[in-house]
Formats: sequence, C-alpha cells, structure tokens
Amino acid sequence: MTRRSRLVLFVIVAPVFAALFFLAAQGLPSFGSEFHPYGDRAVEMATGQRATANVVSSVNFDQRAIDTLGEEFILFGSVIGTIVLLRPAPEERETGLRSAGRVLPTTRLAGYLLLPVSVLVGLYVIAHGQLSPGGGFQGGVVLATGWHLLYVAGRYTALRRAASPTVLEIAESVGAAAYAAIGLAGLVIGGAFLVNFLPTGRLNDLLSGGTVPLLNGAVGVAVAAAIVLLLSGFLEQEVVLRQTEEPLAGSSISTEEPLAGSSMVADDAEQR
Amino acid sequence: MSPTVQALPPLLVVVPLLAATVLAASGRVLPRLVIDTVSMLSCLLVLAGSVMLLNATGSRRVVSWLGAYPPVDGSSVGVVFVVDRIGAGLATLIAALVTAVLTYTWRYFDEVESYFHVLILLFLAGMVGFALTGDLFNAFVFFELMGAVAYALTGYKIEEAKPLQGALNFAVINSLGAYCSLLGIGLIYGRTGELGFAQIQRALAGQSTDWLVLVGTALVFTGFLVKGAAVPLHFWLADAHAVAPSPVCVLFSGVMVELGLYGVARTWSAAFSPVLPAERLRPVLMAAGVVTALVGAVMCLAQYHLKRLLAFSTVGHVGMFLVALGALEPAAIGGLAIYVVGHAAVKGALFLCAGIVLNARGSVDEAELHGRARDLPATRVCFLLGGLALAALPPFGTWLGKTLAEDGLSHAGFGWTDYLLVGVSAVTGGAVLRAGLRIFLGAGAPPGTRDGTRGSGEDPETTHHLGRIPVTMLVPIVALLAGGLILGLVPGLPVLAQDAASQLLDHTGYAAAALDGISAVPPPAPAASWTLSGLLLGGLSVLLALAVAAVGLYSDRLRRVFSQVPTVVTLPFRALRTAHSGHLGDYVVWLLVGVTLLAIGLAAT
Amino acid sequence: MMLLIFLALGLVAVTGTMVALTQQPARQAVMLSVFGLTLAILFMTVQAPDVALSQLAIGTAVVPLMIMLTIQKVGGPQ
Amino acid sequence: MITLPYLVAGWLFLVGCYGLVTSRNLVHTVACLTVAQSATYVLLLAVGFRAGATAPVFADVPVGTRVVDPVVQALSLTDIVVSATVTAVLLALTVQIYKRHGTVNPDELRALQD
Repeated sequence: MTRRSRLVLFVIVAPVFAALFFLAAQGLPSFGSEFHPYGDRAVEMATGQRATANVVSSVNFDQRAIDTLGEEFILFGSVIGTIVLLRPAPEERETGLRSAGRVLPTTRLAGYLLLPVSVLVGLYVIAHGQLSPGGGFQGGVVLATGWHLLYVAGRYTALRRAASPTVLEIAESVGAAAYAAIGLAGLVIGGAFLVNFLPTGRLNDLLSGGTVPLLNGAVGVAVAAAIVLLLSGFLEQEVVLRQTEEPLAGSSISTEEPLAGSSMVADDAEQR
Repeated sequence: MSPTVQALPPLLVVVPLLAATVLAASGRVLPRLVIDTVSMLSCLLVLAGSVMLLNATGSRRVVSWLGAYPPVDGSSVGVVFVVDRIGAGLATLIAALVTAVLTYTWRYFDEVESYFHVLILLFLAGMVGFALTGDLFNAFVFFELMGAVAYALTGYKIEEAKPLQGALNFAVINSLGAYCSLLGIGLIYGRTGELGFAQIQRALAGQSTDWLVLVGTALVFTGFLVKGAAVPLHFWLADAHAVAPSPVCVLFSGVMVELGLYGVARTWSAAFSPVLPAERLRPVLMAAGVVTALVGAVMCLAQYHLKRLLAFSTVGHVGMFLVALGALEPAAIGGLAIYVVGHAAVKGALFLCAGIVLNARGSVDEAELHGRARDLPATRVCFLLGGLALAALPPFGTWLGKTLAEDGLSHAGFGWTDYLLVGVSAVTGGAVLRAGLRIFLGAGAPPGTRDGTRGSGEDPETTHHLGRIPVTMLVPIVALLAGGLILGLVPGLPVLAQDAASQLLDHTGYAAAALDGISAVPPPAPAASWTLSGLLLGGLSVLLALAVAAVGLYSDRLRRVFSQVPTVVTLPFRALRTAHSGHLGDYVVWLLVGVTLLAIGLAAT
Repeated sequence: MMLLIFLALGLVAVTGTMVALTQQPARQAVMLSVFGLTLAILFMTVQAPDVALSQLAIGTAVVPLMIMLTIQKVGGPQ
Repeated sequence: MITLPYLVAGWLFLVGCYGLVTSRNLVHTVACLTVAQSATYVLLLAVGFRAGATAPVFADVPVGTRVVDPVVQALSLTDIVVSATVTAVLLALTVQIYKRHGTVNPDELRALQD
C-alpha cells in the first residue's frame, strides 16, 4: 500500500474500532464501582491467612505467583534474546573502550554520592515489598539505575570490570532459578507448586508474608542484573563496538559466498 | 487423583525453565556436548511427563491449583492448570517436536554458545504452559513468553537483512495482538470480576450477549488469531517463517500457530460459551477459514522461495483447521486434532529438509537450485514423500485427520467444505511437489526470473557447507515422517480423538472439574472411522497435487495463455501479492481491520 | 479526588497523543518520558502506588534511556 | 455512569496504532507501541478502581478498610515488565536493521516485499 492508501484505510477502520470500543465500555460497571469479587477475596486472603500487608505483593508473589514466574522468565528470555541480537556481527570488532568524554568533577561527585544512596534505597524497597509499595521488581530497577550512575560518573571501564557480562548473566540466571526453586520447594514441602510454605508471621512485621519476601529477593536480583545487562547491551553498541566499514547496507543481501566460520571468530569478544 | 499426577502440569513448565537458567549461567564454560545433553534430557523429561499426563487424562481432567488455593464454594484466589486430553496431547506434540529440533541441531549453530538452547527451552516452557493453563491472564503471560523468545529466535541470524525485518514485523504485530487480548481481558474482567476460565464461565452464565461481551471476546480472540495466522492477521507469518532458522520454523509452523487456534477453542469453550453461542462463532470462524485457506493456497503457488512457500502452505492449512474448528462439533474437531499432529510431523520434516538444502547448497531458491540437489538422495525421498503427505496421501496422519474432519463437517451440514479441503491440500501439496521435483530431480525448466519471491542470498545455518549430511540431521526427518505415517495407522485413534474433542467442548464438565472437583464422564462418542469415500478423496487430492506440480513445471505455454487473460481476472491476484508488502504500517492497519471484522462478525450473526 | 483523576487522565491522553505525533525520535524520547511521568501520576491518583513506582522506574527512566541509546546508534534525527 | 477512563484507554490504543501506521522511523514505531500498550494498564486500573477507597496496602490503615482492586494492579505490574522487555528486543532488532539495511525508515525496508 502507498502511504496514502494506508492512511485512508486507517481513517476508515479507526472510527469503527472506536465505536465498538465505546459501545463495549458502556457495558462496564461505572468507574469506581463496588464490584470487585476477585479483588475482595484477594484482600481477605492477604490480610487474613497470609499476613501480607501489601496485597499487591501477595497477589504477585503468592496467590498468582505463577504469573510472576512467567514474567520473570519473559524478562530472562528477552535479556538472552537481546544479547543474541546485539552480539557483534562477523565484520564488527571491538575498538577498545572509547573514553566517555570529559566528565565534570561535580557530575562525577554526584554519581559517586548517589550510588550508595540508590543501592540502599533499592535494597530497602526490595526488603519491604510485603509491607509497603515496592518489591523485587521496583527495587531491582532502582539498583540497576544506581549501577549506571557509575557510567554517568565516567567510570565505564570500572563498571565493566566490576561486573562483567558473565557475572551479570550468572546473577540473572541465579535470581530466576531461585524463584523457580522456591516454587519447587513448595511442591516438596507444601504439596503444591509455588505454595507459600513458610510461617506467615504477623501482619506488618518485616518477616511476614512467608515466601513472599524470599521471592521478592529472587526477583530483585534477577531484575537488577537483567536491567543492567539490557542497558549495557545498548551502551556497548555505542561505546565499544565499531564497524570496520559502514554502512553495511545491502552488503549481506547480495552475499553469494557464505560467511562460513567467520562468525566464530568475532563471537562475543566481550567475554574476554 | 494422585498427588504425583497433580504435580505434573507445573513441573512440565518448570523443568525446562530451570534447565534454561543452568545453561545460561554456565553455558560459557560448558562443552557443547554437555549443553546438548542437558537440553535434550530436560526436553525428554517434559515428553515423558506429557505422555504420563496423556495417560492420566482419560475421561477426566487433571486439575492442579498452583500455590494450593483450592476453590471454596466455587471460587479461589489462585491460578489453576486444567489438563484434558487435548491439552496433554498438545504438550506431548510440543515436546516431541522440540526433541526432533534438538536432535537436528545437535551439531548446528556452533556460534553463540548455549543461547540457542536457552531460547528453545524457554519456548518449550511457554508453549506447554499455554496449553495447560486454565486462567485467562496466565494464558497471556505464557503467550508473551512464547512471543518474546520467538522474536529473538526469528532474528537469530543477525548477519542477514531479511531475518531482522521478519523478526521486527513478527514482534510488533504479535505484541499488538497480545495487547488487544489484554484489552479484551480487561473488559471481561470488568464484567465478571474473574480471571479463571471456569470462573468466568460461571459468572457469564445467564447474562445477555451485549457489546461488551462481543467486543471483549473479539479482542481476546484477536491476539490468538494473530498467532494463528488467520487472514488478515497472517502477514507476519510468511515474513517470519521464511527467514527464521529452519529448525525454529518446525516449531513455528508445527505447533505455535496451532496453539493460537487452540487458544480460541479453549477460551471460547471454557470461558465464553455461555454468552457466545456456537451459532455466533461458527460462521465467523468458517468465513475466516475459507478466506485464509484460499489466500494461503494462492500465495503458496506463487512462491519460489522454498521456506516462504512452506510458510504459505501453513497459512493454507491453518485456513482448513479454522474451517474444521468452526464446525464446533466433536467429530470435526477430533479429525482436526489428528490433522494438526499429522501436519506438524509432515511440515516439520519438510522444513528440516529445506534446512539441509540450505546448508548443503547455500540457497533456498527454487530456480537457483534447479537440479542442484540431485545428489542428496535421502533428503530427496523425504521431501517428495512429505509433499505427497501434505496433499493428504493415505494412510498418512494428514489424510486420516482430513478425512475425519471432512466427515464431521459433512454430518454437520457443511458438505461443501470437501471441495475446499481437497482443493487446498492439492494446491499446497502440489506447490511443494513442484519445488521438490525441480530441486531434487531437475524437472521442468527453471522458473522465469520475473515472478515469485526469490530465496537467493540466504546464509547457511551451519558454519561450513555440509559435505555429508550428518545422521543427526536425517534421523529427525525420517522419524517425523514415520510418526506422521504411523499416526494414520493407529487403530482406535479416531474414537480417542473424538472423545478428546467432546471433552474440549464440554464446558460444564470443565467448570465442574476445575471448581467443584467433580470429574464427570461425558457420554462416549459414536464410533468414528475413515470411510471408502474418504480414501478416494485422499487419492483425488494427491492426483490433483501431482497435476498442480506438473502444470507448475511445464507451464510456459500455459503462462502465455494466461497473459491473454483480461486484467480484471488477474487483478485480485496481483492485489493479493502487493498486500504482502513486508511493510509494518500496512500490517498494523490490517490488524485493526481484522479486529473490527471479528467483532462485527460476531455481532451480526 | 475524582477531579484529580480526571485531570491526570486528560494529561495522559494529551501526552500520549503527542508521543504518537512527534516524528522526530529524540524529541519523541523526551515526550515519552513525560508521558511515562503522567501515567505514574495517574496511577498514584487511582491508588496504585506499586504500579506507579514501576512505571516511574521503567516508563520514565529505563525505556526512554534505551530509546536514546538506540537513537545514538541509528543516527539520530533523519 | 462514568466511562471516560475506559475511553481514554481506547484512545491511547488507537493513537498508538496511528503512530505505528504513519511512522517514518522504527524507533518512533517502538515508542508508539509502548503508547498502545499503556492503554492496557489504564483500562485495567480503571476497571479496578473503587471510588473513595485507599491503596490495597494495610501498613497504615486498619484491616477492613475499603481498598481498590489489588488484582488488576498485580496484572499491570506484570504488564509493565513485559512492555519493557519487548521494547528492549524491538530496539535491539532496530539497531541491527540499521546496520543491515542502512535505514530505519519502514518505507525503505524492502527485503520482504512479495
């Protein structure tokens, strides 16, 4: 289709979709209604039997923990997928780290000062997931962004040395595996996969919620490592990788001779 | 129900997930043999578990509440896996296909360490989870797990231009479809306040069919039908299948696409059927099926890119599956179940053969390969046999499934579908045979350079051009074809399949098993078996396929005749070709067209 | 309270539209960050602090950052 | 009867689709996809809202207080993670497409034209 005919078709079909969606929305309960049967049951279970003050955490990590298991592995799979897709192509090579440019001393100082703060905040958010808003996911992201403050501070080399992709991949795998393993422990001890088999404690105690804090911790590790890996995957494209010749447009479309074996050589030079 | 059996469904998902983490953590140091062995072992474990589940699900269902939240008074806060014969059968099919793929890739993809295996194992877990779950949102999660991994697998060959674009089209359209599903889930949740299939079903019982229900179900189905490649939601399929690594295509064509249709069947039966009577869904599925089958068949004929040709043949078959599903009646769906398994085996073998040709000759272009694969005798036999089986050669499973589906459709009053099923089988099988005869025997003249999509310039997937074909690549092809053949010969299979289909359609039994722990035995299905006329129809479609192949090979004169045909006649065909533009924006518009047609279709009937 | 929610909804609708209409990628990334922020505000007003926190971390920081890095690579404004 | 919040969700989805249809840059495409996805969070949270209720966290409020639906919030959380990860995969593909095709304008990507 030409640009124009595509737009014409869209202009025809979008109002129909809008009308259908409008009609459907009229069938929903009015905004702010009292009709939440599942929600009410979840609240009752969390505050009663499960002693988990943050009901959202109870749903995510206990009542519907299998969803979060799936989510964890979507993250895991996407990270692996991104690593695979962003791996250096045969004709690319590492040029060594380019200096990140001059960094103002104040920026560097800010980066250094904020790092411990964000690490502490991240850990706090992970540890209190069963009590207050937050948890493994949010805390993990905070940890990961904290890590990247080192980059802001112009210490990309240090950042890479401190946590090589290998270490991060292991951390991510261990986090994801821990989630699954806690689920299996539930199967062995409690008779059902992902059952909350630990004593649930008292509502609003730090050590309440049974396995919820454990699962939160596993997610925290996995998410932090995953986000660092994702971001550094893109950073690497900019900072480390240079193509031998560019642009490569079309070069591979017309390739007659296969690039046999060459992909082995350049493969993941970063692992060194 | 023994606790061991109840523990099986979640284990089938967790075992490959754990294996994937082990490989991802240690893949850099482990030798290749260990990586292969670990993945193979975990896959075989899933296969064994699926077979056990298949045995345990006779007339009953295996119900497994995750996190031990058994329902109290018919409601629970947890997520449930409800496994019936169809679900367990799909899990078995998935695990069997992954086993074949892992065997084929035993010495494949030398680069990128263990990542390929990690992705395949995650894909396995996602598909199995989708087949077993009994919860709408959980189905969405597994759907997305399948998706995220599938996109990366499609773009695996980053050295080439096509896989990247194919993966991007696939990813954007599938994600958009998934978001449609999620919007639908939101609407349904707003109405029912529930997420479990069985709970939704009970909450919807007695309600009227209003716009919310119609649009909500249409949106949920859209996500599934994007994966299921129903026209006009199918555009991504050819782009992705043509460029993904051949063993990955086996999983895409063999079972991922079919899982989309399963999603429609399952959510309709288990959740939406009280407000969406079969009379409403039937014409919509049938219409979509007919159009999809015709588009797939026509486009399949026009391809000279071997894998793209196979991809469009999948579209054609999906159309036939949709028609058979559309009967919403046990006999046709029982046949469909066998047809899907047979098709997975045959199409898998064909894709693997295409992979061998690509690796041995560095191309998948029919013209370029003309006669160049003469010296691959084993591949030749397998490919041509696969083409015949695709055209429903008795007694292959494809034939048995097709003939049972035809009988079921005829009994339900859709006798006209015989023509469609025979015709589309013949055309898609004929196109495959044409390509096979040309490549492996040098038959006919090479096609002109003007027409058809070309398959030159593809890189092989192994690091070296294959001199001798390793036995690990041939064994899965032979095994798949043998499986497809044996499937058609198993005595009593038609009855079993029909029972499984009745179980799939028995929505009250589903809810009772999930929420009340009652496993009611549905009435036994009447004896189903193939008939003489089915055998004759199978023979007919094979003969027609051979005719199609012959015309394709020696059609220069015919083409001159066709060039005299007024443009009015050829216009739709050319328009169809241009519609497959590879342009993301076009596909997004088509997706919107699909959703609205689906909703309006459900409302209008 | 309702007033705040509707205000936030309006902001979300407007900024979301602007993201879609901004063709220039770098400017769009900034817009996307603002859109993420308005979403987070909306989530706070509908009493979803957990979601708001995630949205803040992902929608206003991580995703726009990934987009900026991609723009750097693919040649910025075209 | 208030339905406006649901309609905002529908609007976001369509606006995202409009962006996808008219996009001239794949990075723009990816961003528009996240807009379309944000429709799902808005719809879910709107459906789960209860007027005058507090957040489903019982740290400061006594058990038994009226709270909004926690289930949709859990679903939205999962959804947000999914969004971020799909975005990452798509951006990775975009980077590689740029390297192979020399452009990220969908109108100029012609490798898959039939």
